[in-house]
Amino acid sequence: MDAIKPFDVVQMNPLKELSKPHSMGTTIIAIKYRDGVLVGADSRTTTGSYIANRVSDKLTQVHERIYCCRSGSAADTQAVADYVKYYLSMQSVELGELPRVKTAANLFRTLCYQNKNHLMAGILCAGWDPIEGGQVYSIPLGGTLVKQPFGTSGSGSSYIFGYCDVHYKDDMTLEEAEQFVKTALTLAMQRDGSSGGVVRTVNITKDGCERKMVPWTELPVFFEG
Amino acid sequence: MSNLNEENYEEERGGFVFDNVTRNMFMETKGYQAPIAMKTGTTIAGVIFKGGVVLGADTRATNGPIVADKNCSKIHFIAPNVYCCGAGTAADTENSTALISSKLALHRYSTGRQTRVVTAMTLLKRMLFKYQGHVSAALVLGGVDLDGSHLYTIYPHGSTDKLPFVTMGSGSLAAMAIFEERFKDDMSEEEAKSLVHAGISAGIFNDLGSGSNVDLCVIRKDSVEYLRGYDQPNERNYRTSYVIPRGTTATLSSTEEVLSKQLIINELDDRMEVAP
Amino acid sequence: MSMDNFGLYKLMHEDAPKNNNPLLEQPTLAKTHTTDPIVTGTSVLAIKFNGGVAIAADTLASYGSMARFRDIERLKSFGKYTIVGASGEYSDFQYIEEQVKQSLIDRDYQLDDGRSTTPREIYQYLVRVLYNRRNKFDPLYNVLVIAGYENGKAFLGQTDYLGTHFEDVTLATGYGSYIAQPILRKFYSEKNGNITEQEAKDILKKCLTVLFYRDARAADKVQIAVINDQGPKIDEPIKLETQWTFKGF
Amino acid sequence: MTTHISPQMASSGTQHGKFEPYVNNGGTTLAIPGKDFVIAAGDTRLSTGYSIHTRQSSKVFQLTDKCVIVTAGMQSDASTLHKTMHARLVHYEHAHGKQMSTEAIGQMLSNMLYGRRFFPYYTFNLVAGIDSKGQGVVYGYDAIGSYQSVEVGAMGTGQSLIQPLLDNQVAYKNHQLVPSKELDLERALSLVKDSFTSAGERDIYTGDSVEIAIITQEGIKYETLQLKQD
Amino acid sequence: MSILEYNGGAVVAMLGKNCVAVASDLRYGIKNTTVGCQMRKAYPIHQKCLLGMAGLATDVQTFLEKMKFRVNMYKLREDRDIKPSSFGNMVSSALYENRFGPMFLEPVIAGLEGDDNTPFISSTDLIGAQCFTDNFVVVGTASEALYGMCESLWKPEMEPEDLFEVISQCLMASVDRDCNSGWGGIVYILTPDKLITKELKGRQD
Amino acid sequence: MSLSFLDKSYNAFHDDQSFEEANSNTLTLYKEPGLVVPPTFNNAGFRDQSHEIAKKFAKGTTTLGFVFNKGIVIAVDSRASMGNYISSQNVKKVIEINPYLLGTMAGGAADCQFWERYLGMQCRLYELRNKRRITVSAASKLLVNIMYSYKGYGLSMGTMVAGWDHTGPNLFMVDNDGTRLKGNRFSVGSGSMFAYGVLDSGYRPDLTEEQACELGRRAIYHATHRDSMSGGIINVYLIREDGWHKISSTDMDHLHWNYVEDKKKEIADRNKL
Repeated sequence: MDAIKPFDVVQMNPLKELSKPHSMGTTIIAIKYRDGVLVGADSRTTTGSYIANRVSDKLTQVHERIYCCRSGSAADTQAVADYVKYYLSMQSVELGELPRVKTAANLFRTLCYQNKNHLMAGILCAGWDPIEGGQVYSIPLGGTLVKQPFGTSGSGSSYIFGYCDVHYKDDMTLEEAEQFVKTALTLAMQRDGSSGGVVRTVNITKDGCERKMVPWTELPVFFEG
Repeated sequence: MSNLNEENYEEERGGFVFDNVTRNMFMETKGYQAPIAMKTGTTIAGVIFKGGVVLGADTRATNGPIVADKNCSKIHFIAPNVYCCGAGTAADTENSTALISSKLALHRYSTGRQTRVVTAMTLLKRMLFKYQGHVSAALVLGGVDLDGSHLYTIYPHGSTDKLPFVTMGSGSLAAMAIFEERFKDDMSEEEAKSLVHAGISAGIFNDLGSGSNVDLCVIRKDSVEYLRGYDQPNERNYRTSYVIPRGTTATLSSTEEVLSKQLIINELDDRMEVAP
Repeated sequence: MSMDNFGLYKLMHEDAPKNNNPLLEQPTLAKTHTTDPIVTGTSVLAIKFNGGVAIAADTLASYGSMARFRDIERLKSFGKYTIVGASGEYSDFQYIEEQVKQSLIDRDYQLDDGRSTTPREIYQYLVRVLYNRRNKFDPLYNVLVIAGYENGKAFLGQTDYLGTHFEDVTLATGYGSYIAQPILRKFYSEKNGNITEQEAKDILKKCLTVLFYRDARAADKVQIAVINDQGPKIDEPIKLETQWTFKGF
Repeated sequence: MTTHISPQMASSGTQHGKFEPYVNNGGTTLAIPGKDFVIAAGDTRLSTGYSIHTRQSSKVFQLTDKCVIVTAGMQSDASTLHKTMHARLVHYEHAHGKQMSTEAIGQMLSNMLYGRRFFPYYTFNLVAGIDSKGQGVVYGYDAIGSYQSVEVGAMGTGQSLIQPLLDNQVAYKNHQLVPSKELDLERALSLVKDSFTSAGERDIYTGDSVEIAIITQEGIKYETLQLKQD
Repeated sequence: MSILEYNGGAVVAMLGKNCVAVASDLRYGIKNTTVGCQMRKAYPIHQKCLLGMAGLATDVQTFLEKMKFRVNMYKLREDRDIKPSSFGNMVSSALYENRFGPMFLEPVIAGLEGDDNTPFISSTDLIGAQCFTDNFVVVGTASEALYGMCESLWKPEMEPEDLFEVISQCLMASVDRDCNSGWGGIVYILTPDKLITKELKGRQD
Repeated sequence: MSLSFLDKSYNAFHDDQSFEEANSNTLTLYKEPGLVVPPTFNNAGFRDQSHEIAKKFAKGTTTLGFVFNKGIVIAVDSRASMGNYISSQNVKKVIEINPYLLGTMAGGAADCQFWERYLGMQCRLYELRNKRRITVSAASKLLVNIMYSYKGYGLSMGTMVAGWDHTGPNLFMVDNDGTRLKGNRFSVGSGSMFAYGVLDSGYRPDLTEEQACELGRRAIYHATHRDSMSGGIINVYLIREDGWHKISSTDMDHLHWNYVEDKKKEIADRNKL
């Protein structure tokens, strides 16, 4: 996420970097599968190239069956997620029903678009609602809103678009989706210095949400040269 | 005109004043650098143990390469069960913690309940986010409430992390190295104290922005122990005693003003009463 | 290449007039010497023990933030008594290695006195090389750690791309100087310098683990090397064991 | 979300070609001449920014049997300067069959520093020795070779902390009642130690230990005093 | 050039045995030109409290008036003089109000508080971060020199006469190594029963 | 010191200016001393980079010289400063080139010291070659030629070359831009404006030697009082036909209190009348 200054690699002055905004050079992914959606993220938060948090949680619940995956500035995305969470809970109280994923995604889009000069936020909004079932929305920098069968974002995502394009298929089973997400994230984490740590996933279906964590040590192994 | 109602005076309004901003920017364009404010270079840290939280800090404040304060206190009171270590610009850490502390006191008055750590965290992060990093306070917030022990870091831009062991400030890498090497789940209080002590010491001895003494603060379920000057490993070890005889300094004039003997009424304590 | 940031062009051509200042300040097109590091390695760590020196580094060379080459050697033996570890630009390290090795071969061939270049000689030589390149505004972007054992004496020294050089009992470059050095210094003083080879290797491994946790350019595949009276011995790369399951994580 | 794959993009934050050849490695040096002795001292901390490279890097370099140089500033320049001086002094000794006098060393250093007028050695030097009359003498230099003999000299990051104290306690400036102006070795030594402990209290770059060279007609003795490690 | 060096000036405050002292130089300059040499930089706030300030003269004067106003308001409201430590807090928060457009000055506060006249000193930076010590505080263009001097010469439990000598020597030695302060000095010594003011004979260059 | 294998491949990999410098331990006499110019030297760019260091070169001064009927008076202060820190209060700012020639120092101390020392050497060589003393005009021309050849390199020097030769008293001002001016009254340095005020108001060609020296001293005194970068000891030199003489070396502070006393006396006397 943050551009590294190669000069600092040699000069190695992390103290200068520590005062920079705290950002997540991230890999996040969300995929719609047969029974709902599966979201996943790595867990590395960096300031410069110092890892400020190696087990951060970039999957934030904004309503019972809606999650967002955050990438970009940690402060900005946390604040935006807080706002959306607040609006969604107000809305669901007023309407007495589960909010739609599209509503959540629209809230993200509105906030990101209207404050695009101040925010550094790339968000995937995914979840399940009774009307449309599982859905994945991508809101990249700038505030475009696109509905996708699967979405990936963050600095590590560019390493895995190819993998995803090859291996994605419609209507996967949970096992297939889990395998897909885990493999994609692992590939990104192995190549992107700004992504790493553990893989966190949340499986969202009509029955609820289930969190999983796969530590670095248990990730699949690929070519390492 | 004789109205002394304070509302009429700008001094009493509170909040930031931006009167000098334009002038200062103008002066900067004329080549006069704005001076630097006092920083706490700082190593601050916190660890969760079985029955609570241990916070720790060094005690050096610097102004550029000069030590401005050898024994400043960087662990600030937030609530009786919540304390907060501050790194960054000294004035910012002191004032933002004091502000949130007083807000929480009012909150306690109105609810009659113990402050929750997450409330303190949320107030701090919202305030810092609002100022977009210009209020330069990097905080380690720790406390025990009805949900158990909590430990947060809050960055100047308003992002937060919740972790079992955290460090901040220029010495944070040194302290984190020690924590990563030695942290265990469910430590005893003594183990936690010794771990934080080792982490802060690593900052003091390896980071030039940190120095002097180790302060600790242990927060348990129903008690707090603030250990100011827990370890003082940097006492001065050599001193020459200079004698300057009276009359050494040449003076041009000398006047003495005898102070009037005032009837001193036993003064009240100046501190404002705050909730326990 | 890029614009002549330092107004080099005129000075590089001897016929250019040297005393007309306005011309000197005109930007002109010419090759600049300075390039930024591209393929970089992160920390190198080292510690002295009883009868030798242990030195360690991971096997990653990054390309910006990308983990480009994940199986390269950043520790090299230079002659009979020395191991050199490098952080920073990898191509510069390869150049240094080539030059020094050539010189070593030449020297041993020419003198044929059965004596090999000592670690301190190599250290001083590298210091001069890096300092002289700095003087040309064309630095070798490396921080080098030189570990050696010769004639019953352990040697451990470091030099950077400005020529700053020093010897110590524990050394760490890059992020290691912030993260590993506190651990190493504490360990060394607690042990009073009385460290076995195994202890030295273990503490280096621990430091590399912490670096992997906290340095976004570090990897968990590492090499540990030891130099003692048996000469240099660089182990095969190993995987670090890591811990990701504390309660609060 | 932007990603940086090419190093060109990754380096977009860096100005190309901005290589900074100088660094201040911190530390304080001090020299006091007496009637028949001279003391030169330097702390042993070597640092850049907020990190300590090593706690045992010497700033004192012996030039002849009765002359040392202490250097603050950038370590690699200092070391190069010391080595070059050493080479010249050895050359001189071989050519002339005697060691160079302290006065001549003083002038030689000035010329060497000025020789790099347009790419200066980032060093702040004090040459301390016994002169040809047998008296202690200290020469203070700026980075490009301006020099003069000084009553007391301090250089480096702690200079402005120490120098006024020496003005006050060696030169007795602003004293109406001046005690004996004669400075004996014992008092000079205690002043040096106190100066460094004082500077170590307030200057973050001064610390670890101070190396003191005491030069008399008989030769050079070294002493060390521990300072704070923080 | 830093704005704090525009007018120049140095102030130091020290603790003694039941007494405090504040000393300042007398120069008023504009950049490198000395315009006046009678500018005292320490001001009695009331009988038991002194405020010293170094920095940009326009801000020093403005801020002094503001503080006088607030102290007067305090006295009107409370019918007593403000304690030096409370005054320190008042100064600190007044400076922090200007966090994003600071007053370019650094104050020191010295005084005696309570029935037993406990000596108190503190200083703040330009945005009001307070620093409390039990020995000395320094501000101004000669602050590095003052730190060095005070670290060496200050000792605990000094009588007013000795405190005077020490603070004077510290000030004079320091300003003699600083271009932008000096031209004589002034020392205030506050004891429980009197305020002694002495003007120092200092170098005029 | 160097390794033997170093010589073998003494190529681009390790040639060093500092080693070359070590090998040539004498300066070539008929040429200017060789100064090392960094590979990237450029006045603007390089000065930006090393401005931290440049700040530390000693600077700040008041010097003056004037010609009157009986000779030339040179008066200078003695302060050296680095930024706002006073690095010395007793710098010798008059350089005694030979018994008939004086140079003053303003600007970069090292530049003045080095080149005026070098000028002394050249003047002596001139004497040896030509069996007569160099004229002030020629000496100053030698100096200005060097300054002009280094123009744009960032040397900092404002100097007066004063002396007595067969044409009588001569005073020249030379600076780092390559300016060379002949004149009767000069003042150079940060405090020169103050010195000029006193000098111009008190100057007459028919001053006695004593009056002339006092005028010079007084002018420098007022400059040291007002200019924060000048101060310390005031040195006064007088150049007559028989060469220069050092007249006085007075601490500015003593002068000040003496002048204050004088003024008090003067007022008291006037009040008596």
